[in-house]
Amino acid sequence: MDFGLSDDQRAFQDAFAQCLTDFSSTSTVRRILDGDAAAARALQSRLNEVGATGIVVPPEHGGLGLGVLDAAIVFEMLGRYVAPVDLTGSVLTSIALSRSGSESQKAVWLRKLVEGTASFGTALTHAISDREGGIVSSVAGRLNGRSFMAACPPDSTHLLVPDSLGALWIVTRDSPGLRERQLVTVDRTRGFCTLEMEDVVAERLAHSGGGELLSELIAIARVLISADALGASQRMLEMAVAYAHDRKQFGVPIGSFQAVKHLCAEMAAEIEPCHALLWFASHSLDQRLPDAVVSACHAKARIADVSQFVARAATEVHGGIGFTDELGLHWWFKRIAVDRQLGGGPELIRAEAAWRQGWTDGPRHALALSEGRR
Amino acid sequence: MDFGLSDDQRAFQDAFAQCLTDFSSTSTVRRILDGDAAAARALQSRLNEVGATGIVVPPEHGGLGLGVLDAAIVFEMLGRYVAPVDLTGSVLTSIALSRSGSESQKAVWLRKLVEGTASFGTALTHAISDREGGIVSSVAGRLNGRSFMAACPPDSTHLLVPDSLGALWIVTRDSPGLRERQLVTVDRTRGFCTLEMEDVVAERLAHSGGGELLSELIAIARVLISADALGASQRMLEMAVAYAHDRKQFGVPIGSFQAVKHLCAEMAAEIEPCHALLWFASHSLDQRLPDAVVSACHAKARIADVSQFVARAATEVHGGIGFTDELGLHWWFKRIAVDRQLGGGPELIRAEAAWRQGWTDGPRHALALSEGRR
Amino acid sequence: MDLTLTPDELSFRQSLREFIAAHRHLAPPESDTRLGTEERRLWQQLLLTNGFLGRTVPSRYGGYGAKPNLMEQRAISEEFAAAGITDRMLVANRQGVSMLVPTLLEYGTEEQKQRWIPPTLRGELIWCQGYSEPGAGSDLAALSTRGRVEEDHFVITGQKIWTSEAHQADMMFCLVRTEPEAEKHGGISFILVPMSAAGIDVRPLKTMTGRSSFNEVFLTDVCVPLDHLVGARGRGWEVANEALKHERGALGNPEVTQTRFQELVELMTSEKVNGCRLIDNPVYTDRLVKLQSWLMALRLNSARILTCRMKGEEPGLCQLVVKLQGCELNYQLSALAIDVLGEVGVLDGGSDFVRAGGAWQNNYMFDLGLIIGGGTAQIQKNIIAERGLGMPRRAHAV
Amino acid sequence: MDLTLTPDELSFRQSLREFIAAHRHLAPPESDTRLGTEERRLWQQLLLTNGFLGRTVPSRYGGYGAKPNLMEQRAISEEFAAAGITDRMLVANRQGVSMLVPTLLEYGTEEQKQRWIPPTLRGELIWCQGYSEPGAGSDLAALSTRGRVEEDHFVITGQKIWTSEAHQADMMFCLVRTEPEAEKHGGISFILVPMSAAGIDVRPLKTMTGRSSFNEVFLTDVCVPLDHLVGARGRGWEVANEALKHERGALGNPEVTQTRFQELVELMTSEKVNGCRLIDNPVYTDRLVKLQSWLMALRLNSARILTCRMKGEEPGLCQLVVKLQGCELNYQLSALAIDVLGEVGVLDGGSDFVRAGGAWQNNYMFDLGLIIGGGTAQIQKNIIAERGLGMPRRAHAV
Repeated sequence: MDFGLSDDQRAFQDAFAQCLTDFSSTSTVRRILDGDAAAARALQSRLNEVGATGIVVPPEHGGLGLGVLDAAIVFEMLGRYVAPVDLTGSVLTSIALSRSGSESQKAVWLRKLVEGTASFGTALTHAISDREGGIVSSVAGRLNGRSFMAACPPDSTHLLVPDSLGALWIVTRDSPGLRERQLVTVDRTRGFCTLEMEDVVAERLAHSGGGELLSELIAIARVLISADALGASQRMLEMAVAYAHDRKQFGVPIGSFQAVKHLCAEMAAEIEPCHALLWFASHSLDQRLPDAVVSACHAKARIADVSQFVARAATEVHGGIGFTDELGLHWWFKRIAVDRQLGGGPELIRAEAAWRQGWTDGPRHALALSEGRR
Repeated sequence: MDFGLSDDQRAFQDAFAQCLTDFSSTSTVRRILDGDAAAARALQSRLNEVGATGIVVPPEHGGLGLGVLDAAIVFEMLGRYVAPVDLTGSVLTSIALSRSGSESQKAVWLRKLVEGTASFGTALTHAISDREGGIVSSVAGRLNGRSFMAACPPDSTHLLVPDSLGALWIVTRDSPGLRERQLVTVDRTRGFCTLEMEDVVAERLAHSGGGELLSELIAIARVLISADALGASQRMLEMAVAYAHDRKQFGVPIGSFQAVKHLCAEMAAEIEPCHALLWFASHSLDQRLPDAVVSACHAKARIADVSQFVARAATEVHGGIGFTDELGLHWWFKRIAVDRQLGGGPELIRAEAAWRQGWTDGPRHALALSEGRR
Repeated sequence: MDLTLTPDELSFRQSLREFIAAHRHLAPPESDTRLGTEERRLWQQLLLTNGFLGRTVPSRYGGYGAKPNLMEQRAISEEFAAAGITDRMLVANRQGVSMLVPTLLEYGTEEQKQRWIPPTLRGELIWCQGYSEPGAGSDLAALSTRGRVEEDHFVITGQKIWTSEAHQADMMFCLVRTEPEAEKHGGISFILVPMSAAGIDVRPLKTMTGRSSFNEVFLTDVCVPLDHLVGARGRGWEVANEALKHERGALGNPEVTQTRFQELVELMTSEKVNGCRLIDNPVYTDRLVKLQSWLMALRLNSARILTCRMKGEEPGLCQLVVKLQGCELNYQLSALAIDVLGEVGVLDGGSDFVRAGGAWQNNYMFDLGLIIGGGTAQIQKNIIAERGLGMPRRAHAV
Repeated sequence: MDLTLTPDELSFRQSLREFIAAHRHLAPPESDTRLGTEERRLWQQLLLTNGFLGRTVPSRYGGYGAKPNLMEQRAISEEFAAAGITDRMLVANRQGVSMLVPTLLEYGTEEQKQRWIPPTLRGELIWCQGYSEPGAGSDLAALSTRGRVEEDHFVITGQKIWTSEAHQADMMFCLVRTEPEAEKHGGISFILVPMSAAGIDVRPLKTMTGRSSFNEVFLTDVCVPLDHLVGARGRGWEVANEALKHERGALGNPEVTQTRFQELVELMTSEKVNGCRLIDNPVYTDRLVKLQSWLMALRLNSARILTCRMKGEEPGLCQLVVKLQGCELNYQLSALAIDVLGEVGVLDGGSDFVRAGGAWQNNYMFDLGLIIGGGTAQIQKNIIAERGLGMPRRAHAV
């Protein structure tokens, strides 16, 4: 048994962190949010270079051939640096293609994905709940309906969209009949939109359909979002500890006040076991273990609560300066706030976990997709 | 407007506290729990003398003629001193008789109650939930069924028991067909039992029946239990603060450590507004205000949570000594633990409050008694 | 316990409601953040004339001159709140009217009262508060803005932060270290600084909410006449605490929370997800009722405080806990609203699909700011423990 | 990440299961609190012979002499736990085997090892721990039990508290201040005291659970030979910390919690109130799943720690948080069980209708005792902040 990250994974994590230190430092993030397109492009192309968009693409298609756990490492780093990118679509599309694409679909799309000539957003919210009337149906290769809160990186060219029977479709963003309504969330580092589809021509992944793969994709999305939130939490704790060293009140560092110390200790105590939980859930999805989808629910629900606590506590340790725009601490706070709701808030996810374990008769807020209990 | 206790009520509270200081000190409580019957009798007869058993009995029947608010003051003091008595039955029976007894029933029973020649327990749990199959039905003046967790002070002679249609019955404790099974709770200061009834002859309060009065009685019981828990919490806080002054570690009183100070401050902050909440809920029941039953739900649910927090925090402040039997702090801890569940735990009560406000379609754990929404 | 209102109180409420019904349209809209407009001044003067602000300020200082009556005060605050007229809409210069005026009444000279109070009440003078500094937050007395005396004026240099409305203010009441030799608390003076003076630079301070409701104020050799000193030199700490007393009362006011709570109930009973109203999710509803019980306790606690005050009794602990509990409750209320809205809950003002213009998110962050600022939760706990419970003042190792 | 077991590990598990299946009936019942019985000794010696305790203790000291193998260690602890054989049933003299033996191996002389370890492993010597005193809890180093040297022995006087199993123990390993002139931590020695010595008085200490699992031990001029000193004089603090390290690992073990969690699920899926299973109340179920997620995190955290240990890496923070998180989770698990049982949940052991013999209530209180004792939650937080996060050691005013 070897529970934890391998030496390779740690090295990969460090290298990726270095890349973000260089291309997504706090000052760069601010520049990108202020509209510096060159900085955004530099970050994106650096990510392409290190293979981040093709991380789970099999090597025969030019990708790194890694797994969900490695993708989670990447997302943890993205959250840590509040990097203004969203790789959810590219990771999910890679996995969806690998598992349910035809050979020719794999050959075409995975290559494009790795090269960066196609980049993906994804619309999953309607498959989790009918928030804002979200539902998507397909007839004869055309999609109709709405998906609220799709992950739409501004520069993405395509979207992965499931329909109400669990089939997966590739939609080109400039297709006729597709209307995007930009959403503005508190988190300005990632782009979201609502899709309205009217007879949109789309390409179906050849072997997709049915709830199982879709459930796995949702679970993977949840794990990646959790990783993002955990990375953000870890960084917020570190910033709080550092600030508590530097900031003095009443003539001493505030970190020597028991109340501040204990708050930091509580953050650490909550965060630390979440790493193991996240690794295991990711690993389970890689190995397609029987409880993988439930494990993802646990990771998402737990990390959503832990990160919410950390976001608040770390801001409290910073006092007034934490509340300013200038320090930028709020980017992490808001990223965590959005991660909490993406893929389902913790209450809905816990109800789903109870149902998936056979304890209850389906959540009252049932999955929009009918799905047999395992 | 005059929100709060009157000077009379404060004087009454002080006098009652003095009586408990004399007859229910910590050492007396220990003696009574160890089986000292004389001390128990002394406390009981002192309570009769000051009119505690007849507190809400109208003056024309020899009682003090006070209200639910005054009874709550008494219960707060009982909780404060973990007094080994339970006046729930006598207060509820007095009110039930006053509101639904015939003139002759009032004349007979209220007098006995005040004199102490009849003393009452009460069985309400089956009217709140069917825990352990609790349900009581009446046919031709005879009761059948079971009530779990009735308040049965050991020396009580009678019990007030509602049936499934909301009629209220007086049952003599040594009636044929009535079987009591003693329950042992963690709180040894009060006696509880389960009643099994098989064709038990009982006396119906002439004008009782229907859900409304029963709902009010349950609400009054909840307010009294909350008062008990609040009194116990207040005392636990005071003990924690006093201990934090006296106990030294690392050469200084532990009360000068920020962690201990803040814990005490949090207890005080949670407790303090509960007084006003309790007073208002009691007053509403006295005045039979439209929202009185909902207000009682709020008082019960809030104080159950606050007192649970205080019980734990105050024990923590005491460290190891709080965990010993010798100090007796655990009597308060356990009294609070039992008060939390009596009359319904906070989750059930909040569901009831949501239903009573017309927000939801009845709690999933519905009241055993069908009752129209106001 | 007597919750009935006297005939006088009832008729006062009645007249108040009639006034509001007749004049509500004159109130500036909530969204209008400009303070110095003619419209606002007229509205404020209307309130002043009718005794709904400056009610107990003596008429010789431009007030309404009524006898203090807490029930009337409460009626005013409740009725305006119920009509959706927030504090910010009620008074253009909140800090002047609610903090400076009472402070001047207590500590000002006769001349200062006559000079500053009337125009403040009339909305002609907008005030801001210059207390906090980058190096003096929780430890406010560590402030380092200095004022030396030269001839007949102070010369002030330093930096203030968290100065709300400084960009619109005419004057700032300000804490300045004028006696550098004195011990920490004893060297501070309370000085009224004209914002138009040379050497003042106001820079907006953007917060996490994305708005700039606060400023930094830089003072460089700002000259202020000596007669702008309120109270004695070196006694500013005492004067400032008087002003803060009036501010603290306003934070964590449960009537504001009650309005928000009603909005949340409205939201949860009207919105549906997956065919169920939000309130039909028992987990959400349990949280909702939990907050309702807590809110009810805090509202009733206010009634208790009011009664204490009317009887001239010191409310003690039940007053000391208001801010800590009230701000936390507000925060949790916003958090619940966001959770029930799920993905919709993280939308920001101006977005498609956003509810209440993004107010829940804005409150969620702003309430956290209030937990941090205006006397942090930690300071509040120290106050409760030390003043309320008599625990030791100093903290120790471990 | 590799969660598979090697063939060796699988076969070790298999043989372990076979052993347990064949011999489980020899284990003393959970309810039997007597330690010194013949039955217990034979059971313990059976375990010893088969290498399920004292596994890595060299055979010259009576151990099994196996190479350290954490996977085997974990398999043993998991398989016995899964078979319902608790730590208390496994070993009569837990404190001797799990705390004293490793301490002697590290700090004892060769003679001490040979003298004390073999009978301890065989269950012939029962040990208790004499650390805490009424005036020395969190601040253990403030202990005041004194030992002066007279000829060839120590003469010890003082009082110990929280001494579990003292009434059945043969020996106590004890912290005694032998160097009154030295600074606080430097004056303490680690001494082995025979409980049969003259001057020892053991009084049971009843706790809130109603049981007396602890004692007070009074020592009055108790004579102990000088060769009962472990480590150097005045170095007892260091020796004791070695022993505590072994204790701390045991508190907050998530495998025990897992067993309790399963029992709670069983309870909630089988019991009904008002026609609904307890688990059909979504508010309870939300709490249940919340605890499940947390428990899962802690169990996986243990696997992470195990991997660190196997690789010879220092686990750091993930080890430091175990006790704080584990004890809190246990407490909340019991609290939920009590809440779902409602009125039934407050019944005590022995009552009609009680579930699980009152174990939920007993755990609820005992777990609180563990949060308070064995290094309070506050001390745990200090350790996490200082050792784990590198925050300043001293605390300051406010």
